[in-house]
Amino acid sequence: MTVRVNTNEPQLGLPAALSRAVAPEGSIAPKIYFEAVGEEEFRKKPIGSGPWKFVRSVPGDRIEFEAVTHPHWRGRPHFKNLHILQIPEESTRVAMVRTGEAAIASISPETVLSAGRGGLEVLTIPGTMQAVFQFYGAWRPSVKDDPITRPRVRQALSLAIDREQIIEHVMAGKAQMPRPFATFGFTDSLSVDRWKKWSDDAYRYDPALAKKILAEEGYPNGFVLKFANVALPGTQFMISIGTAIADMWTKIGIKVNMKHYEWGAFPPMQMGEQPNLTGWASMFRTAGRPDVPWRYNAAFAPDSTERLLGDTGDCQETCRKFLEIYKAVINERDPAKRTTLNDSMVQLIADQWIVVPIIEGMGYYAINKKKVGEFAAIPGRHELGDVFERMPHPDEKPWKN
Amino acid sequence: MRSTPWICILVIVTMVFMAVFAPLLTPYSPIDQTLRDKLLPPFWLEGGSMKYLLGTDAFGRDILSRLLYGARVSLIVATLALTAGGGVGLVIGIVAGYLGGTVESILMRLVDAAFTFPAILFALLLAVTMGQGLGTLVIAISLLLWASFARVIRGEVLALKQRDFVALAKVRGCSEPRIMLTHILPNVLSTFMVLVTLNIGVVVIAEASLSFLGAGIPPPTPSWGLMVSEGRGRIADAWWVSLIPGLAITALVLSVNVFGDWLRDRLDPRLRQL
Amino acid sequence: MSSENVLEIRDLATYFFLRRGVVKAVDGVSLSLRRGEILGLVGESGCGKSVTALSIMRLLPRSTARTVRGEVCLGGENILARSQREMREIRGRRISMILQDPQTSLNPVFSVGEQLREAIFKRTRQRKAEIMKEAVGLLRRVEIAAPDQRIGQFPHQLSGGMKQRVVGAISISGQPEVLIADEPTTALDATIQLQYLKLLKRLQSETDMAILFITHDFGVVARMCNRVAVMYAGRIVECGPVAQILERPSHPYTQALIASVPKLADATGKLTTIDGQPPSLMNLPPGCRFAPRCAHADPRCRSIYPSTFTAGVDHTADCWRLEGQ
Amino acid sequence: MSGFIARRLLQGLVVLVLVATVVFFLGRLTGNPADLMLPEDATAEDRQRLIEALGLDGSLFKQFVAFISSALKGDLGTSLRMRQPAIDVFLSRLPNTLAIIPWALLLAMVVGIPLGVVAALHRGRLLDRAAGTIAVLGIATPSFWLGIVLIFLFSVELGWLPSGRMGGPEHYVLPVITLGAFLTAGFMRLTRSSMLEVLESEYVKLARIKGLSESVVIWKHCLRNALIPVLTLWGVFVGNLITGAIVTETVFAWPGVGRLTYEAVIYRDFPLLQAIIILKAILILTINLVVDILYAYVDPRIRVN
Repeated sequence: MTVRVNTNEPQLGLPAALSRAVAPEGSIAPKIYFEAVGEEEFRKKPIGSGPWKFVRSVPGDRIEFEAVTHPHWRGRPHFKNLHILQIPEESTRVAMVRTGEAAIASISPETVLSAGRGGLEVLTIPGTMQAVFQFYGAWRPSVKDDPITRPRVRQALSLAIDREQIIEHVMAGKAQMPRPFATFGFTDSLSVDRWKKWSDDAYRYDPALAKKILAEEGYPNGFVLKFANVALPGTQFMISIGTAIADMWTKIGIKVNMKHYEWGAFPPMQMGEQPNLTGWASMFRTAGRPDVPWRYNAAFAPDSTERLLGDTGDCQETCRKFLEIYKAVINERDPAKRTTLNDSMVQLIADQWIVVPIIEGMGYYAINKKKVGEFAAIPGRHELGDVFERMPHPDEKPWKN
Repeated sequence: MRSTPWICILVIVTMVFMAVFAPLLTPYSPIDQTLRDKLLPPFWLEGGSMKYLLGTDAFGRDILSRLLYGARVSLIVATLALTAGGGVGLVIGIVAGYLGGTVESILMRLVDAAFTFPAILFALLLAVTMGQGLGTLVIAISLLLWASFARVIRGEVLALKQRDFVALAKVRGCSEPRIMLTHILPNVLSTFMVLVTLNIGVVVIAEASLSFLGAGIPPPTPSWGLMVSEGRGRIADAWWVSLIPGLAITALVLSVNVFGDWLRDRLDPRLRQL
Repeated sequence: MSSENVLEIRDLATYFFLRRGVVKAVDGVSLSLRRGEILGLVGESGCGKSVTALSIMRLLPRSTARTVRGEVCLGGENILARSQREMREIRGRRISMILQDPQTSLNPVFSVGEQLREAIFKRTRQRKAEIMKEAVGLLRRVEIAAPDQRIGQFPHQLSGGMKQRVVGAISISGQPEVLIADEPTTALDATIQLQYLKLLKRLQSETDMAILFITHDFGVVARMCNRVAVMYAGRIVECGPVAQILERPSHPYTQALIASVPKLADATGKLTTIDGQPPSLMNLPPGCRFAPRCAHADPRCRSIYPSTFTAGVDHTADCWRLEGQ
Repeated sequence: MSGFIARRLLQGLVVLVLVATVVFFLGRLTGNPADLMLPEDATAEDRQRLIEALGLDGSLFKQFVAFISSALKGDLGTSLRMRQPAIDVFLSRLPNTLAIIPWALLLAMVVGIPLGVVAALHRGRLLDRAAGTIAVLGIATPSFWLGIVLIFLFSVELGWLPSGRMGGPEHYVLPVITLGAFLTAGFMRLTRSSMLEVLESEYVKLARIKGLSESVVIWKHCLRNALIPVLTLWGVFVGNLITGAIVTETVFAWPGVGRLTYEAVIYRDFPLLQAIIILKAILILTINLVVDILYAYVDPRIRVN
């Protein structure tokens, strides 16, 4: 069966959206059922198009699924029942996998080590996210004299970061050197390899150069940097990354004034004039997704939430240039030309050092080998659904892609 | 009667000393990271070295240094919270218990209110809205303490009021404040002592729990509670990260309690008779 | 005539062992309490009266206090040799006690009835109804009005005098041969005191139990007792019939004590007091313990403790001045 | 007695209003509560709509009145995350919390109080020291740490008990110990200290004079009195117990209100958090009322007159 989607203008984001890279848009729901029972009821008893059927949800404890009985294009699950347990405390989560109370649990890189030592298999899914630091409202007049408004200073901050160290020690080796903002090995219509080369050089560790740049920019003794450390849900390790880079910045003579935020406290600060973020460096994250413009639009468009280049009231040169390229790219149908446009868009932003990737993160799962066999996951797709439908029984052969 | 608990006094003195002179004693800065040296065990375990006597944490920070500075933070929090919370509780307890009447019922309703407004929640709310920090923490913990102090002290005072010597003082025409000060206060001090000792534990633990819930002293500033909380996931592979500060907490609370009991025996007038 | 003695105390000594040292609260007390008499035990506070009483009851805090020597013979058998279990059988039934402070000697959380019931049940193992009947009876005997209501009430609802009556009722509920009354009236106001003393005397005559009446007030002694023993710094210094001792006390301390009692007779009401302090029970003087405060004390008094001399019929005193009289 | 309860109930209401006020103003303290009540992806339109819906454009007093009146109607807002009335979410989780709290209390009573009595009787001797040490360990161990260590030992290493989640009796053991540890220690210490006072009292002497057996003297005459200060403090502990459940339920993935609180905080579900605080206030007030009645039962000086 085929679903045909008609749009009255080019919809660049559509393929990505339908790939569930962006959660809600991607799920195909049964029109008749939805209209029959209404949203309220649908939320209680959802019906989707995936290989798992919703059975019931026990609030605060678990959600139960059942494998579909008919052959599914994504492959029929090997297990009849799937119970997703909600275990907030990670040590408990790992303990439950070790005792066999659970077969597989999502974990953070901090736990990768102890999970391994605890005799658990660790499954990693590459390219699921990018941890970045970015600068809100650097374009606002209110901060025009601030060091962080100078691209080269921001570049210096990047050069001060020893990414290998972070990958090795904070991420337990389970992470990669990042590519430019929001780009991955699997990104569509982009000169992927060119950017790999570019970023390997651009994101190198060179504290000496960093110091030199600071001196040239007039901050030989560094400056005070306000830094908002925050972790988006499910990526608690971002706090550790933030702590680590803050320490690295201190080592090139910058006085880092770090403030921690619960994720909940953060989004409200992005609203309005962003008074609490303007002039700050802050941790942020982008999820692994195959297309560039959609995410760039969310970060840089004057009417977006983050508005990193300017807002509708005040859209300066870079901001305008971005809009130009963006408009062009979403209206461009020729793949080759679109690639060129995407590349220039990435270039524009990369040179600004306004959003600086730190590492390319992965999804991590601790697995009890007695309960679940070996399998590989789709790169960039670490949502539970994508992982679980591929789980074989311990005795079965590994899942083939 | 038990003998003077020198060991406990020693422990307490040592910790205070650690707290005061942390900058002079620590081999490293408590927040400087050496990621290469992360999770090194204490020197007596294999893999450990004299470089980091008590080993290092996940960021390669020297646990000994963090422990010393942690003593500082934890003791500051404890002192501030107990002085603020305990003091207020003591006064309110005595006044309410002794004066009785409307004063009492008003004060005691406040106390009830304080109980029914779980201080931990308050701390979480503050941490989320105002941002976490020493101030928030102390305020929250004091709010947790004063009420319980007030309530227990009041209970004691109510009992004391029946005693003849109070009546006697009244007869002798002592002013109410004077009676509270010279007759009631000395007699509730032993209870106050027990409460303080019991609550030093409460404070340190509350601080730890709040760290666990992400509303304690913001990292990287080391506090014992935060250290235990940060290392909790590594009991299996790097137990020292959380066990060492954990032991520090236990040692402190244990000492202060034993010391407090001893003090109680000393202070309790009835026990001094014989 | 020791067969007459219901309670005989021989050379009783009870010390408190504290960090600061040994307190010889009672140090060689000998007394005999005869059937049906009221024997007064007088002395300044802190001279060891109460400790003597508690040593007899064996209710001193075991952690600090120990009775180091002597005998307490109740009907000829030394109860100091008895086990605590056996002691429990003796307490309340054969020997009982009224405590000083009625305010604190009743348990605040139990009703009067309950506290009586326990005592009676311990002895009779009767059914509740009968026990309650007996309890009401006891309250009536101690002259408490409307006992049926009182029985259900709690200590804090009773006046001091009434509390003390209840305590009395509890103490005599076991019909003991010996009742120790430790300053039972000091906490009560004058008018109540008198009633209470009368009550005690009446109970005593009804049951012909012997009462060891502890007080610091010679006036009360005069009103209550047949015989009196004067205690000073842990020892009995003089003992004899009340009339005789009041008339011609032979121990200087007794004399001083009597002199200090306000006589209703003399209108001037001039009070003589004893100068000086009683000795510390932790380091007692080698000789007579009163010597330091005694007008007649000589070197011997200060060095050797006087032996007991007869001062008259059934009247003895520990003072060298009686030697060879 | 009934008057006593009535008075307590009235006071309870006063307290509730106080708590509600505090919550209300805390919400305002952080700027426009609309920002706290909107999901991350909310648009300016959503914001305006909510502001109008909640009457947040009106005066503070108007807002407060609106807040209270709707609260009285049982409407405590809607959870952002679960998109259901906060009160329903709370009530659906409450039974699970009420399923462990009594056990923790029971543990504290049957272990803490007797231990305290025994310690007092052996005052200064080995048993006292031992009990005291256990008590302090109970106080000196952060409950989340205790919980995780217990899981590590009894689930992972020994495999005797499940690591978490609600379930059969075996699921209760570790959470109840974790939650009750502090309370047990507190009861023990307090029983001990008040027991020491009572043991010296005159009425205990009188009880002995009656010739009552030691067990009656101690477990009847002493304990009943020693319990009074314990009970005053019990009221105190209940509050801590409710908040203690936040940590315990989080560690053991127990689907109760404690964990709900944690989630409300982590996901910044302000309407839910606000409701939770008020509802927990009610819960604690109710429990304290029960304690007060118990208190009155133990101490006639309060019961009668």
